[in-house]
Amino acid sequence: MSTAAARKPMIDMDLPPHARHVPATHWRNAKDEAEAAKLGMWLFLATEILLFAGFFCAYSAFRLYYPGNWHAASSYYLSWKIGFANTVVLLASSFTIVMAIRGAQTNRQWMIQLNLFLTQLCAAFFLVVKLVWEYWPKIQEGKLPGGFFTYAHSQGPHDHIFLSIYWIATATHGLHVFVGMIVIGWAMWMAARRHYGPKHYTSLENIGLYWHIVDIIWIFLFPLLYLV
Amino acid sequence: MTSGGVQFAFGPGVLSSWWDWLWFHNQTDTSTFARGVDLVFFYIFWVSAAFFVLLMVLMAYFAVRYRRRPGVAPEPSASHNTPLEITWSVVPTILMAVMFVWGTYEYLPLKIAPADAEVINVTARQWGWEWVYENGAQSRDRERIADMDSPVFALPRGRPVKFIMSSNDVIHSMYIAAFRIKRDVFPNMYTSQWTVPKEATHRWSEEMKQFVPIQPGANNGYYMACAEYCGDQHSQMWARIMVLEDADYVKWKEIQASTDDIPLLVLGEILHKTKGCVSCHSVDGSKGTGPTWKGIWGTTEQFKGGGSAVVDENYVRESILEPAKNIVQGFANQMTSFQGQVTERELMALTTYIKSLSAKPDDLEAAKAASDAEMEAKKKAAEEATNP
Amino acid sequence: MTHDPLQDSIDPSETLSVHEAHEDHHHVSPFWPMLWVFVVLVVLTFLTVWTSRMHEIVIGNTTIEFGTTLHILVAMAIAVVKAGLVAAYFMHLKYDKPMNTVVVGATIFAVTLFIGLTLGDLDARRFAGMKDMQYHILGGDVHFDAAGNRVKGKGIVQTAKDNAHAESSSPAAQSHSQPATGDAKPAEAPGAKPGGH
Amino acid sequence: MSGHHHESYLAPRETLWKSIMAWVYTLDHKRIGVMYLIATTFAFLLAGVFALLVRAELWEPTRTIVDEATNQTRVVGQFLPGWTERGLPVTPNNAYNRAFTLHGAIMVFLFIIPAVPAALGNIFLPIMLGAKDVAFPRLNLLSWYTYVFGGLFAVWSLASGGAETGWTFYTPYSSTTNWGSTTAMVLAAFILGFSSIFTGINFVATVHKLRVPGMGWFDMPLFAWAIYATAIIQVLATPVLGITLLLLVLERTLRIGIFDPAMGGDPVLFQHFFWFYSHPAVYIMILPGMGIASELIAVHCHKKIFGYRAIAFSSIAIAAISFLVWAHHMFTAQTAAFNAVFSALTFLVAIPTAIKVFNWISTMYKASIALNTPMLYAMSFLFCFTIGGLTGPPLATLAVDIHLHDTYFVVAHFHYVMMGGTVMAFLGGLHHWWPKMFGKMYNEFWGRVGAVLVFIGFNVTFFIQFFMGTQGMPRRYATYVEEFTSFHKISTVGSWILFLGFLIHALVFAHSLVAGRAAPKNPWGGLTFEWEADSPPVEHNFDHEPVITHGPYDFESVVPPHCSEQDFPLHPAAQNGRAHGH
Repeated sequence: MSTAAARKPMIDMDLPPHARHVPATHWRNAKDEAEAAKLGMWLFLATEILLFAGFFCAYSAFRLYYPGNWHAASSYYLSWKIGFANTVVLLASSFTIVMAIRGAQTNRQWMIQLNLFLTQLCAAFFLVVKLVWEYWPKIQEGKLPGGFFTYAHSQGPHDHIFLSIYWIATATHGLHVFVGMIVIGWAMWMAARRHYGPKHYTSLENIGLYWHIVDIIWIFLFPLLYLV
Repeated sequence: MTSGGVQFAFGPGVLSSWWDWLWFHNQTDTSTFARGVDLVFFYIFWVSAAFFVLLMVLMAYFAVRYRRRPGVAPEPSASHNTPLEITWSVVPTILMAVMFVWGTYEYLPLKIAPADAEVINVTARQWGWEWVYENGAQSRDRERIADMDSPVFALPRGRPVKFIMSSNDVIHSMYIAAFRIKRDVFPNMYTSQWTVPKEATHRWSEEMKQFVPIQPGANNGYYMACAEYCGDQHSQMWARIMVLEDADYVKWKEIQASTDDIPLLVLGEILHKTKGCVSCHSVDGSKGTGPTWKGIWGTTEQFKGGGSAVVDENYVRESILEPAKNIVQGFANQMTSFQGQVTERELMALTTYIKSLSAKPDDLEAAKAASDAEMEAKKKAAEEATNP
Repeated sequence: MTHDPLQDSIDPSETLSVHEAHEDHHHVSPFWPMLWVFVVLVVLTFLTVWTSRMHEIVIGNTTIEFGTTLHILVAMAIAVVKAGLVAAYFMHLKYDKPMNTVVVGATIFAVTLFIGLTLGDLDARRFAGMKDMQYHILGGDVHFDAAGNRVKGKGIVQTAKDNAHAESSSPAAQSHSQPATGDAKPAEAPGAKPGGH
Repeated sequence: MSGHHHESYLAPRETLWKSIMAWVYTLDHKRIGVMYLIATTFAFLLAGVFALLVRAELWEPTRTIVDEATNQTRVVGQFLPGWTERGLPVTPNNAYNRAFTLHGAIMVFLFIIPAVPAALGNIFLPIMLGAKDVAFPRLNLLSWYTYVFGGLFAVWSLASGGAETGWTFYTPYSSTTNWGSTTAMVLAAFILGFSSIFTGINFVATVHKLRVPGMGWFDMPLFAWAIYATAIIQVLATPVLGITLLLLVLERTLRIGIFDPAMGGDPVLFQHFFWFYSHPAVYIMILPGMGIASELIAVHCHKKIFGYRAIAFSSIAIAAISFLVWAHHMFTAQTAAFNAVFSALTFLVAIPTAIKVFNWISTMYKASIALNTPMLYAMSFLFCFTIGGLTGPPLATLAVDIHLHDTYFVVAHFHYVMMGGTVMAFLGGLHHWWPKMFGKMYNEFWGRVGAVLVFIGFNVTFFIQFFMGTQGMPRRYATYVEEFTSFHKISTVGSWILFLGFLIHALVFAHSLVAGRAAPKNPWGGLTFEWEADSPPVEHNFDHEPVITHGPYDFESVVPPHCSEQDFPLHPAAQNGRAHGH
């Protein structure tokens, strides 16, 4: 006899969907399941951090080799205003997703949906700004990584390396933002089906965690690439 | 080739020679570092051997003594023993601390060359070595090692030499096993290592007019190899190191330095090897990384992405100085430029040599003629210089 | 094999009628603290930009020059604080099981080792002096000077001779001519063996 | 969730189609483990073939069975003809370089990293913890398909000319070479990294959250401890490999120039990136082997393991220290000060390793040792791993390593640890758990014959290579000077003995699957949970969640479950306070 089989009839179909959650059969109870899910997410975040550590390491290495060139390049090729705007937007989105979780915890469906929507909005803003005001002009002027660097007025012999790192780091980060938009979109859909509630919001929480790490990574990328 | 050690029979004879080889037979005191490094090695070796024997004897003894007997229960014994566990954690730690300190002590001098060391500039390329001595000499002596024409380099006995090394393409590593020195060679920075060879291996023999081993068979000099994987012919970057007494060493360098007395044709043949052309361009028609030189003269080469050219003086010159400019179809852009690494006369020599390999016999004649003519001109010039 | 009957019957914590099982899993994130954290984060962002754009600060009659290094230090310090806030509040580390914090700790440990030790080695190597990077693009001994103008080389043999002389003559020329990694200047060679002659 | 709970996890479904789908979509950790086992075995055979080719090539210093007409390289070229990329010829060394590269890359990324954790670990970690499955079954399946996907890239690389950069992919050679399809191989390793990460995340969460109620950390079997330590490294180190290889691919495709000196990049930076993962990776490879060794020795000596906590903690210590030593792969490339630091740190890792060995051998004291195939493997593990371990210090010692770096001494050391350690333990574990996995016994006699042959063949192949190394025979050499001929000949002969041993094992296992007699629940008298389950286990491992009544190695006080007291009597001295496995 399987515990799952025994558990089924005990579900009260009158409860909202989120209250009907039953842990997968190999879990002893919902608490373990939720904690494990979070632990797994944190481990995944650990791998994300280490992945980006590669960029930071490369950045610092070449900053070490070509300090002057590096310092000049950042202000020469990048506008801190754009970076600043994007930073604030990302921070705001982090706040809204926290509020979405709060909505789930306090079972206020409108709060979940509104905040998820706002988060999505911020993410979209971030990407649009990046593509339209940063990437596109750079592509046109040939401020491209490594071998494709064709910009006529380079201000130092190693600009192409700086741009290599800028492009790879921001592109990878942008990709993460894009993936974040997809999962948040999924969350919005689930929220619309009243899937989240005080008893069951682990997946929403994990999406939040992912979104925050994307934010944190940007918190470091912004000053390194745009400011100092 | 019998150099560097004993010839082994494949069979029982091997056993004895293993021990020679473990004990580095006659190579223990070949350089400043060899003796020290080997002492550390043997310290570690004997410590390890002792532990290994102890552990394995115990294991074998237990396996026999306590083998399973049906129906007999093992007699209980402690499942841990703190003093014992502390002992076998601390003792190895101490022994290894000694290894670390001793090993580092022997290593540090290897990084610090004496100020009066003679500098030899080493250039590694795919796939060969080029040593430039202080007087600009580059080795022209060749020896066939592992199916490859390899250079023979000379070092002075009892004097410090410092190698300042750089690479033309990828990472190599200059490794002279007998001296216990090894250092990676990078394309983007100079690295260096130094040594003092302790015993002379060759001497100048007047009767044979060449450098010969002092104890032929026993020690014909040492091997130098590339220890960092660098592509196709990585395993053929061998070189022979011979150690000479000072007088012989100076003589050797002078001989290598002057190429003027060599007719263009001969010089071209030498350069084909010393400059490393041989590693990609065969002269027997076999296909290599680059086009063979046999019969290439006067033919028309088709380039990648259209275009073609007849192989003549200009084309050869261009391919040596700007190899990447045109790539012959069916070949990759592998060659690095020799801009500034070949003199005009060397270019002429190579051109003449390639010409002499032409399919057409009259080209060969022309090449010979040109070579001799140039030699004549030199002689005349020399005579005029002596008696105006 | 023995098993207590409880294991067979349904564990009450698996059903939703019982709430105890969920309590410590549910820390509701409060509104105002979170809002304040957000505000602080924005302020800190302003601060980063502001500090990065100032060149010196005057306190009383003492003036602190803002060099590149100081800029980096300040910016990174602020960034770390911001990251800490996000992790502690937004990411709930403050309220969660300590295990998650341990994971973060281990990660930071690994990242620190990775970047720290790597840079340590590269930094030492930088002092060992890198050969001009353009050297191998154009081949031969052609290179670029500081101003970025192309300079015709003198051929490898000549370079070799110069290096050789630079060796024996001026220690000043060390950094360029003999940039073997980490070599101390031969003059003050600690524990150097006598050259064997 | 219907009626499959009481059937073996291997039991077929109603129709063939359903049975196949049941494997394709399975979330059962045992099935995923078995699929991993099959895949890694295939990878092992493939890479093994390349190893044999490499050894055969080295039979003669320069040429052997030459087919000069086709400009193929000597032996290897006979087997790998026609690998001409972009009209480049197969030069005399080139096919050899591909052979050793593919041997290394496939063995490391497709066999030895996933073999023990993802195959045996997947099957037995949850059972040993008394769990029904791993924490995230879907992630587990994803990890398997990621592995397959990565494997496809490796096959693509293989089919389109292979790679010849060496499995270490050192720049700038790897970023500029035109031979073969290096990019495909790098991508393969990149993707396989993610598969490894997923497994790691899964196992950490499993150990933390799915231990049976009442099982504390120190009631866990040592295999679980080892897998846990491994998983930590997998999570913390592998991402760096990901970014490294990603950058390398971009280097080859977009010419970003970070590692390319010609564009102002730094090749040494790549070495740091690469080894930051790849040194911990060798502990990903060996730690599970150590875990298996602990199980084998305890069970087949029927003896409480000596110094349980020491072994458990040393696993974690090794995991932690493994992040501190990577730069000892670069002693000939680095600055003196850093070499000294890393030399010291490297010695640290030897201490927990030594402790493990001492504990294992002390466990055999006053034991009741059954010299069956698994135990033979446990002993050859001890033999080879001790040699592998003891040849570490010469390589950690600066002065000596400068001489031995990148010589056959390193090759021998590496193989003594990886093959003599992990592969021996893996084979031992395979025999040990075979009855449990497939419910069939194997032929003990031929099993022992195979074990002995593998042991002899391995040592003949690799021991002689220490001598070559001390004499300065560099690694990755297709042609060598004649002094080394007899050494290489002996080594090559050893590789044939080794091959024979593996052949016998293959036959033994095949025979067992076809005609092996049904296995009892607990053939060896083990005390961990997997021996309480059926052989093979049911879909969720246990009919009823097991209850922890005794420690994993309390052989002195417990008669193993499903075993009679005649077979495993208790010593009179231990009669008081006796418990019973049932």
